[in-house]
Amino acid sequence: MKVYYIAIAEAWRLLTSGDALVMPVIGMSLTVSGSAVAMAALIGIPLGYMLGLSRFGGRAALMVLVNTSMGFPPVVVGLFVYLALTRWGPLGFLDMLFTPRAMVVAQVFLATPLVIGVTASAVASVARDLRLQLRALGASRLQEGLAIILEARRGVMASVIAGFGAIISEVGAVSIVGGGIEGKTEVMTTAIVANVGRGDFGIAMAWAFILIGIALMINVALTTVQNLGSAYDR
Amino acid sequence: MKVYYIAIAEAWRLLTSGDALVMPVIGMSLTVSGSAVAMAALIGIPLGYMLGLSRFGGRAALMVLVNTSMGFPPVVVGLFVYLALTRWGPLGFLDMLFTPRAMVVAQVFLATPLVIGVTASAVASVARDLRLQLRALGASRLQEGLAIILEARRGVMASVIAGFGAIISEVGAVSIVGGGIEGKTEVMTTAIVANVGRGDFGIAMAWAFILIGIALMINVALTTVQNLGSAYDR
Amino acid sequence: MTAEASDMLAPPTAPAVRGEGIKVVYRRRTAVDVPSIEVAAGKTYALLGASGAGKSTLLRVLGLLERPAEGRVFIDGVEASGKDLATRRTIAAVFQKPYLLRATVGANVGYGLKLRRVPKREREQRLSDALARVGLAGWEGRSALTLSGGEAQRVALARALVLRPRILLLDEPLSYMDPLLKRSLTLEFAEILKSERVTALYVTHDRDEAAVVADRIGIMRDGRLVSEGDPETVLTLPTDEWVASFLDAEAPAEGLVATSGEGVMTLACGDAMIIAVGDLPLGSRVLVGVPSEDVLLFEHGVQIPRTSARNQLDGVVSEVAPAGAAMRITVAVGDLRLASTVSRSSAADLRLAPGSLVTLLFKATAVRVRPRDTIAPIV
Amino acid sequence: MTAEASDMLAPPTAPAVRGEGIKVVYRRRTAVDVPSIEVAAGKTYALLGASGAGKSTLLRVLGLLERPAEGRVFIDGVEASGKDLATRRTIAAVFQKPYLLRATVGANVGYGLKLRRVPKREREQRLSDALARVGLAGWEGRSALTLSGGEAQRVALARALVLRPRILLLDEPLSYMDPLLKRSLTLEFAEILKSERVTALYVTHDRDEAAVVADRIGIMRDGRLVSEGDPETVLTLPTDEWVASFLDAEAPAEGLVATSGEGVMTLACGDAMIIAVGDLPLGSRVLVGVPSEDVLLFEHGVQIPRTSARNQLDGVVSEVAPAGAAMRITVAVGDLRLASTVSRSSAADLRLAPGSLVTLLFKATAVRVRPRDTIAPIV
Repeated sequence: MKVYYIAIAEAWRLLTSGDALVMPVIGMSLTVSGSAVAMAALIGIPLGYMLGLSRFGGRAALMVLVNTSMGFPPVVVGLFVYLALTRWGPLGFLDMLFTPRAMVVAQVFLATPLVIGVTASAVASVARDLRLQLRALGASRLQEGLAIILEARRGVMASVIAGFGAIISEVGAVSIVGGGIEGKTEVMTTAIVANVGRGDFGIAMAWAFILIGIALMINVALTTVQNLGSAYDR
Repeated sequence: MKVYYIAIAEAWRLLTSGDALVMPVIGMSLTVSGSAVAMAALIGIPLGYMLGLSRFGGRAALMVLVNTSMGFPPVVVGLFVYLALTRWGPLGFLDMLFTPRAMVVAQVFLATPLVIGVTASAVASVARDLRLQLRALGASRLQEGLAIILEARRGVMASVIAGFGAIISEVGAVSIVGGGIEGKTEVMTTAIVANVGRGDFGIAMAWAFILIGIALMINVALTTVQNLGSAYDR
Repeated sequence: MTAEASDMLAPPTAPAVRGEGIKVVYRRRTAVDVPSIEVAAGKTYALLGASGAGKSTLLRVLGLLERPAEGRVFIDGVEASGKDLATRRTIAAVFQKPYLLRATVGANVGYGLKLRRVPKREREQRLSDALARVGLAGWEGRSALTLSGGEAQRVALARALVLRPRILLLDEPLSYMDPLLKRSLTLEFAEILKSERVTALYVTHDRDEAAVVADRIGIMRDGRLVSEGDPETVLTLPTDEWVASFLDAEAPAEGLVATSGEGVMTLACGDAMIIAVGDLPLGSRVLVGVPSEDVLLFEHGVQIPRTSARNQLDGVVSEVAPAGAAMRITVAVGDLRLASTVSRSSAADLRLAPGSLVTLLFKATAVRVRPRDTIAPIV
Repeated sequence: MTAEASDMLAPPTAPAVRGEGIKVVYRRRTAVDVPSIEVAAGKTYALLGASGAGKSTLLRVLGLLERPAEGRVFIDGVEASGKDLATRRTIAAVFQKPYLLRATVGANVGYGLKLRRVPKREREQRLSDALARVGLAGWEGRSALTLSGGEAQRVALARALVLRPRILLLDEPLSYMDPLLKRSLTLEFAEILKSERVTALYVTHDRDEAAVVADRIGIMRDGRLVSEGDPETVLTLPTDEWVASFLDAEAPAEGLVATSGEGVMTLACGDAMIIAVGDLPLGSRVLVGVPSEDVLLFEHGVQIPRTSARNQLDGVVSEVAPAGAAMRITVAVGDLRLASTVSRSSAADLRLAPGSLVTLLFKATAVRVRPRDTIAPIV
């Protein structure tokens, strides 16, 4: 077990000293995944509402599409984004490959289906009886819609939190489109892989600490959101 | 979009010709993840039952632990397993690092919490009323337990399917402990990353096809299992 | 009182709610098929029926909350639809579940007023008035989470009343309650509906609840209205075997008007001749029933004192069954079946058992009559 | 019939189920606190009460399905616990939800026999017998998924009866049903319980259901038995205001035995003197009630024909309320309150309204009496 103690002690030293090698990578991770989840929320929440609320034709097909995208292997998403951004690809002119922006794009693709799916099911599960009660109280269409959004807010928050959790600990897509270039496109997950390869277990363990902390926080946040309860009782 | 067409055409050619470079990697992926999920089921299903059935003290704490493990970043799991298997690690004498067996070990750690968690909630959700009815029909303790297992089988199946889906498309842990050595420890996800780096998009796309197919099949299987319904009606 | 008197003198006005040719279809099954229904202004109309009979669906259609497959709804004589927010806002509803916000009682009751952008000062005044009317004066600041089931449903009623609706829909508002609470709330709701003079459509599957609240009752079965009229006639004179069984009343007998004059008729029901009040034409085919509470039983052959009861018939007990704390005795008089409710001790005193000979006594005024082949009774 | 006769001659045996000092505590709240309860062999005991009163919990404890915090349960005079599988297998239960397997009716009814490893041939024989007893002969091959609610619950009853239980627990078996279906199934279940001669513990919140099925009724409130006895006395003579309100019966009056002799007593209830049968000691404090079905109302001052009814009292109408299709008239005789059930037309004929003067007439045998401060009535 000695190998663990050594790595953990080294990690603690690096984190508490604010090491110049460790800290920027943490910042990059948070920036990339934070931007990605914000964009995923902007795109996914309205789409999720529409999908959850309305009963248009083809809605079932769209839900299957969203569910499948949620289960899509991240490396495959990485591959598709890479091909789009490569010099000969349709978006090659943007010259974004191997930049943090490319990682954001890949993570948006990963997080958006999650946000759409969870939001849609939260909205759809708002009881039909409740909508009837709202209408019977004289709510206009707009007022009814707003009340349902309010009622589904737990699910929406959960979708964004879950989306962030999924992308910050993901490694396949970001390593493909970011390339894991030291000091430029390294995030915590790619850096762990790279430093284990180099035998720098202390540094790898430092990032692992942060990732574990984030995983714990997300678990706590999801539990809290689930216990928030409905605005309506009984 | 031409870059996509070329890659897809090349992938199709490789798959239909049973290419000697592409096929063994698919076999390795299925073998590693299949063994891992089988072991995770052997360990996780009994533990999940115990957790879901009984009301012992500390049960709540254990559920939190399981839930947190489910959200654990795979690269972190990879790092811990690597340190255990490294020459100076507690299990270094097994000389397993950079072998398929090491990847199985890492994936068992990834899949087991999922199997435990989903099984436990499936067992716990078997209605208390139903257990009362079984007892009132004169079921012995053993008969009651077997009937509940039968009743929770949907959740158990779902847990195993979801576990397989999670580990076959994972790349972080397997690349750390397997090292992605060509012809030895390459699985589909690590091979996609490696071949994109080399510019071999056709080969990468071939594996992406298989992974997408597996993701679709898992989606269908989960939906089917959820619609199986309870053994008991009303 | 003066309002009541002037109301009685006023000429008949358009019904507050009228449905015409209402048809609702769910998955190819006709859920509601009601050619015509009217709810008089200021009155309470109870829709009574088993679950799945289409009562709630009809309520939603008449309350503009659901569009029917066919048919038209008129509110105060004017055709209306759910798209017309102003008309919809003259209608309020109370459902089975109160669906209260996790907020104060005041916020809940004021919610509909807020949707209507009623100024805060007026809102607070109306809110405290409404709470007083349901017996919860001063409860504004309480959390809705701490309420009991009965209190929550009274808050839901206040939330509807505060909107000063022309029309109030109540969809099984008391069906989740204990019998005890249900009975007291039924009386309370009936009193509030009466004093508010609101037009109410009240859906329930409980005969006794309907009897307490309603000025008029319609019985639904499989989407159709199968009986309609004032509570006493609807509840005591079922239109057919099914309605009789649903109401736990004796199935009505068929009869012919044998003599008729000076407001008194003789009805031939099989072998039995029954005297009733009314003046239907000679030879009319009628349905005849006598409420079991109005039928007295005597030992056969006993000297019966002189009485104003015009009907005295001999019969044979065919069934003795418990009905609440009392007993329900079914007696066959030839083909005619009449029931009498007696206490358990009376049943024991008279040694009533299937086969016993008994004499039945009831007044002509107790006999309910309606012409056959109409669902609406003569009132 | 012969079985019944011999049963009446047989000496009293140990009760089939007996509970002693039963206490159940949920989260520090006492859910059940019943010092003593007995269910006689072959009889049906109904536990009646509002939801949350502890009825179902007491049923589970007496049926060995739940261990109480304190107290002992005796089955046929022998102390028993849930660990004793053989004893547990002499008890069967029917719950609110039938919980049928997604399989044939036959597989469902045979399930308990399979658990007991009864050979297939015997299983099939008993299974078809049990189905016949609930009126579903020959339904073995049907899918349980296609059953209606009433059929499903009859299958659940057959599944319990097929085990030939010594003791049958029924926990609100009909509470999810429509009133119509509920009434017919109540009669059917009562008949089956009687013909099977099984010891039954029947939990319900419905007074009428209890009245139909029970040989004995216990009323529970907040975990305690507050009234117990034969159905007629329990239902017509509430032990206190709460029970009266729960049963929708008049609260009993308090009285003193003023004279007593030759099986007839005079009871002083405030100003009123009531004649009743019985021979309690002079000066005993008693609770007095008269079933509303037994009280006849007359216009005040009218010449009442000679009658065997010994009690004739003048009073003032204090309340007129609908009760089903009839009306319930509450009359104050001094401090004493009596109720009379009359039809709506009689109420109109007599022009009954609060304040009307009326004369009440009822027999001495109709008067229910029990000593104060005991929950069990004198039978």
